[in-house]
Amino acid sequence: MSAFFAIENLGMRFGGLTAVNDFSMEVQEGSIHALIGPNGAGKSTVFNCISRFCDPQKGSIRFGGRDLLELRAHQIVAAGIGRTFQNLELLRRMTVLENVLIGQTIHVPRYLPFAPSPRRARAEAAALRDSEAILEETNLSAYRDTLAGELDFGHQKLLDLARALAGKPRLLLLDEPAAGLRNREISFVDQLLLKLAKSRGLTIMLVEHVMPLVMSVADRITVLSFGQKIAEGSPAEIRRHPKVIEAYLGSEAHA
Amino acid sequence: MYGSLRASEFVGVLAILVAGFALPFMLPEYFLYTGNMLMTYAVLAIGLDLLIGWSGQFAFAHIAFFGIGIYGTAILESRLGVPYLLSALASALIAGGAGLLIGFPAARLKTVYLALATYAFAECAQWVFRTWDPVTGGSDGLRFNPPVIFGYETGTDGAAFPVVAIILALVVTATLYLAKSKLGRHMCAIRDSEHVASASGIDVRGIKVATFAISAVFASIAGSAYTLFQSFINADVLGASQLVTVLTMVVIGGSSSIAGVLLGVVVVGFLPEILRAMPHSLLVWQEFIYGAILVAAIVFMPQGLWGLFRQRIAARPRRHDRSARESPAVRPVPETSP
Amino acid sequence: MILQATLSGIVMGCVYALIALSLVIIYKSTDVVNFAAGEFVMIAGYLGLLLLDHFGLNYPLMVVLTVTLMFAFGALFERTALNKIVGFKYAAEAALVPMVVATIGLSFMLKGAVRVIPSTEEVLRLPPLFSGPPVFFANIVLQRQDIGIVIVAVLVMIALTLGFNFTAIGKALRATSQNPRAAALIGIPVKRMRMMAWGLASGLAGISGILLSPKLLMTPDMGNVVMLGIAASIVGGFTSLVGCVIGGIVLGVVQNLIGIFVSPQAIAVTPFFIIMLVLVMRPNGLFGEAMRLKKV
Amino acid sequence: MSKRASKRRFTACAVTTAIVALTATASMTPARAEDPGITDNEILIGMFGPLSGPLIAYGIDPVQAAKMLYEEANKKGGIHGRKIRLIVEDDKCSPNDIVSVVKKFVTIDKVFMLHGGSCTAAVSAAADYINREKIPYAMLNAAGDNAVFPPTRYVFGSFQGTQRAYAAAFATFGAQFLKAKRAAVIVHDDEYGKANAAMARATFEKFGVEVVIIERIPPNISDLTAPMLKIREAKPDVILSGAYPAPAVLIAQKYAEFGMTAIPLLQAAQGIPTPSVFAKNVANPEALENFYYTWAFNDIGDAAVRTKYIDLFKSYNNGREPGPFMMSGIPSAVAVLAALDAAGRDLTREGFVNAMEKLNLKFDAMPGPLEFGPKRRDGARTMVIIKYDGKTQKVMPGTYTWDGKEAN
Repeated sequence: MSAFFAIENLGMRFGGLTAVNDFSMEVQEGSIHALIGPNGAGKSTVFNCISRFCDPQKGSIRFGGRDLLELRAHQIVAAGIGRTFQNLELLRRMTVLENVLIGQTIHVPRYLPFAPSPRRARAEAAALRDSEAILEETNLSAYRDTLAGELDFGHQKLLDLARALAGKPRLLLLDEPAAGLRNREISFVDQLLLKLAKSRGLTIMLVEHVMPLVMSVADRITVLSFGQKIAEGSPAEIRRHPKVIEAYLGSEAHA
Repeated sequence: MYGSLRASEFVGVLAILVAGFALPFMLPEYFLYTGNMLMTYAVLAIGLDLLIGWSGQFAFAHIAFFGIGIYGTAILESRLGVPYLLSALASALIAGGAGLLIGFPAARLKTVYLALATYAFAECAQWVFRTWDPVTGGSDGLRFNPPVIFGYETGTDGAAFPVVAIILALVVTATLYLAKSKLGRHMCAIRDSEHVASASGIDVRGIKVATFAISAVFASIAGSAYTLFQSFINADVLGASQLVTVLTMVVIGGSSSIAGVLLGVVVVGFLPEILRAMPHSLLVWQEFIYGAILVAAIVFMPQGLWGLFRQRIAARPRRHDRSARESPAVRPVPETSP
Repeated sequence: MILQATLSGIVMGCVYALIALSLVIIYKSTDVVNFAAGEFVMIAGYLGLLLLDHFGLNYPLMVVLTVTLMFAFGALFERTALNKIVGFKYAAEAALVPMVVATIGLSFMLKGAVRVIPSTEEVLRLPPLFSGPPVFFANIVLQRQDIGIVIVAVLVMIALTLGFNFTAIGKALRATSQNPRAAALIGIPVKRMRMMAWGLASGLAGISGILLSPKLLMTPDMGNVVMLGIAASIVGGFTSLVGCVIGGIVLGVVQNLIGIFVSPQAIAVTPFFIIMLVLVMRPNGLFGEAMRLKKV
Repeated sequence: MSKRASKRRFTACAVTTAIVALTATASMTPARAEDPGITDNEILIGMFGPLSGPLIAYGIDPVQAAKMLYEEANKKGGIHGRKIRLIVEDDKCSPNDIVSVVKKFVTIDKVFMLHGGSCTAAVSAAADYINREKIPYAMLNAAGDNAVFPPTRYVFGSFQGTQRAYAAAFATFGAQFLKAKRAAVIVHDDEYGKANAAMARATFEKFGVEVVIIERIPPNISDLTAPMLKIREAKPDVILSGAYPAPAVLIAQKYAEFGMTAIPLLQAAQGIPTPSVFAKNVANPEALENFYYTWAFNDIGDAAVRTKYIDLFKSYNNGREPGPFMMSGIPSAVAVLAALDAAGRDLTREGFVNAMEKLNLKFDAMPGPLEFGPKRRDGARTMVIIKYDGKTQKVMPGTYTWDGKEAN
């Protein structure tokens, strides 16, 4: 039996710089799997390889019975993988509702763009309904017609998540969902992740620097350093792992 | 947003049509000619805005497709006797095909590289128009007959005016529908963030290529409209300066909005007519003034004239904004560097 | 004949390279393509002629003054117009269109301002910096000015390459472009750096203007030569100073060979064809650094 | 983009359109007089030329020169008791602008006739409209080959010669006076160059001269090495150039640099606006050892003519020295005045056109007559050839007149 999601021997170089070297990991269905490591460890590169923003030189990424490396970036969400962005990539000049509508892209049937038609009306009505439901769920309904760029930071993070959820993924990649948030907000994200994983049956892969969040929500943790996996295990195991303490916690936990 | 056109949006299109049929009875030919030119520019600018303002692709090849529209329609109609509408359609298809062809390599390029590659294409196209004597008449230019559409002859500005107005109205309507469609939103998404777009399942390259093709078709339609009231084409009018004029219209009016673009067309289009009427001692400053207006507009009106206008409307509080402020789900935090 | 054409091509190539260098300095440090670079060259030429003929300065003094004035002018334009565009009004990436349009606007202003002066109706020519009888190698002729242009182009290229790579200011300039926010955080005065870059590029345009005006002749429209500079830098990769010079030379030689073997009619379109070809085949040019992957 | 705002945009747009329409309507009177622009004491003429933009040098002074001749006529009491009133506008030499200006003159200002235009492509763009509306039109100083061949009733042009006339004069001079056997032609790849090259070839061939090479160069060329090398390879014994000012200098420089100075170089007039400036730009006396150019006026050979027009110009322009192309504004105005006079007091557009058609005018400024006919719309066909060595200009003996036979 193959794993729900598996990365095998992934290798990615930019010019002379090796970002990820011979990296393998597996994610169990329904789990929250965190990927941690110091800055520049290659976490974002792994995410970008999964989203197909970059082409790894070797390895494979298997999900749902096929190799994601055979797909192009826009086919990834249809394969069942959604993602959020670390640096708040939003459609800043579009409204909150439009952002979520974009997230729904693959679930809206095709129609001719230049003309009114019953098919168009049906497709649009359904998309609108679904998007509004997602806004309701993420507490963003009040901002429906606000431009995303005009939202405050916290709401922008939330919108990023709402947009990713709109694609109805089975695996959700979260790139530093707590970055820039305050403690109280982090606990909100904390709750939200657990709720989502449960209610939607989501598998979540998480890159995060905020250790308390990682330790409280993750079922399993993989540690990357200089593009290589140095440890993997449950939060408790990782906390005790000597290499991790040396490479990561050692430098940052005390800072 | 999704939905069909609202009544108020129809009013705009209707106004164009009413003006198109009424004005020829009221205005002298000079105004009609200027009007025809402006409407042609409007179609051209709306098409360019699809690329620049909507899908965020800074591409300059537009004027080449305009040329394809003019030469295509003129040659098919005048020399080969193909009916006007068919010639226009064929030119639009040729331009669309060329747009696809350009679109594929262009979709790989970004920012200035895209701008330069497409600009180079436009220059190459102009060179072809100017040197391909047997087809385009080369540097002597090409004379063509006024088209006849179902027995209606369009030779004069007055006769052409309603037809050009219909063309503009159709293009505006199509663009309004496009704005509300899935494709239209996808273009905007690509403009705002290609990463979000492709992570949301939008085929970024596909949409870019499609935008190129649609924009090329619009430009070709503008070219076909041009043949309705002009009877002579020379490659000189397909050069960089015309391109800059159209770009200026889009930027000064306000990109990614049809009304902004139309406003820009009217303002920038009338500017030379106004400058021309200046006292002759000031006339030599024309080019300088034009440039100064351009720089000043960019510096002081980053959203264009339309943006300026909208800001004044937006200064009044909007209902949903107020309700939003009362129920924050997450408290605002200052942005910190990760 | 081919040898003569090639040598002339190399000289013209260095002319293009000088303009390309000015473009690349600005692009490297502020991410803007200065479409008015050609007009800067034109202005410098006229300025030089004005100082020489009207104010009766001697040649070396004229060169110094022209370059200084051009430096000030470039810095001023950056300060008054571009800085406002880069500022808070536009998002970082959306600034490209307005910036390009602003430089196009500037090119109109400069052209227009020069045209106002009645004597510019005529084609004018600045006396060459290096004068004297031409130099003969067998049956190949070269003007002294031409040899001067090649030497200056190569010297400028070497000086700039060293400057960008080994001096504090050069490094700061590069950092400013690659990540303005980070540069600001580590204490680089980003605004002043942008001004510096524009000043430097304009000063270089000043040198180019003095060298090129005798060769290209001065009209208010001579700024159109900027497209050749752009083509040269595209071939060179737009970020590489050495690439620029090689790109210019390739372009100059190809133009002349096309003039001989195809048709002089095709000379004008050659640079554009080359731009298209290079960008389609190798989007980073022949010597460009790989495009930076934006962090997401 | 907020779509909610977009409907508001459209309402606003509609309102604006309506307002523009209404204001415009209010100011218009569609009634059309039989022949507009003439009253008992006035003739209204719409005049245009490039008063701004790259081609300003071809427009400003010629327009001033024509203006001053009309003023002079007015001072003498006008034409049959009518004073001439001018409206002058800028056409930038752009085809779109010229059509716009012409339509403005005809439908808003309601002029009697049009006088203007300095660029061939631009006047060609307006020719259809002019003929359709039956407005008499005299070009200012455009060579206008494409607008006068084939001739149309209402368009009169080429008052200082067509490219055909230049080329014919040169080729005749080359064959007869210089006894050339092998000719090289270098022209631009535009409509000017095309007409020039075709006529040069036809005329040379008529005299049994072999045209060994025709090089067509872009007007914005910056390196003349390739075409000049090719010309040198072809071993001509006369070189005919139809280049514009900047390329003309570059051609002369390369010509000297490549040691071709033994071969006579013939340059058409458009390339040397002011001979002294040209010589200064070339900066190589050797290049002008064997140098000739065409000229359509008498002012070089005849000092009296020169002073007459220059002094007149200065008196109208606060003592300003005229620019290079001033003389080219003279003949068209002289012709228009003569035709207005000939058409008599009962002036109509048709009457004026008939008078223009019958014109055969000899006057001091030109070596040959300005002449039109039922099948002829190009005015000047006679040229003189000037030899210029960088210091003095010498008019070569004889005049050279194109016989009007078309090149094929």
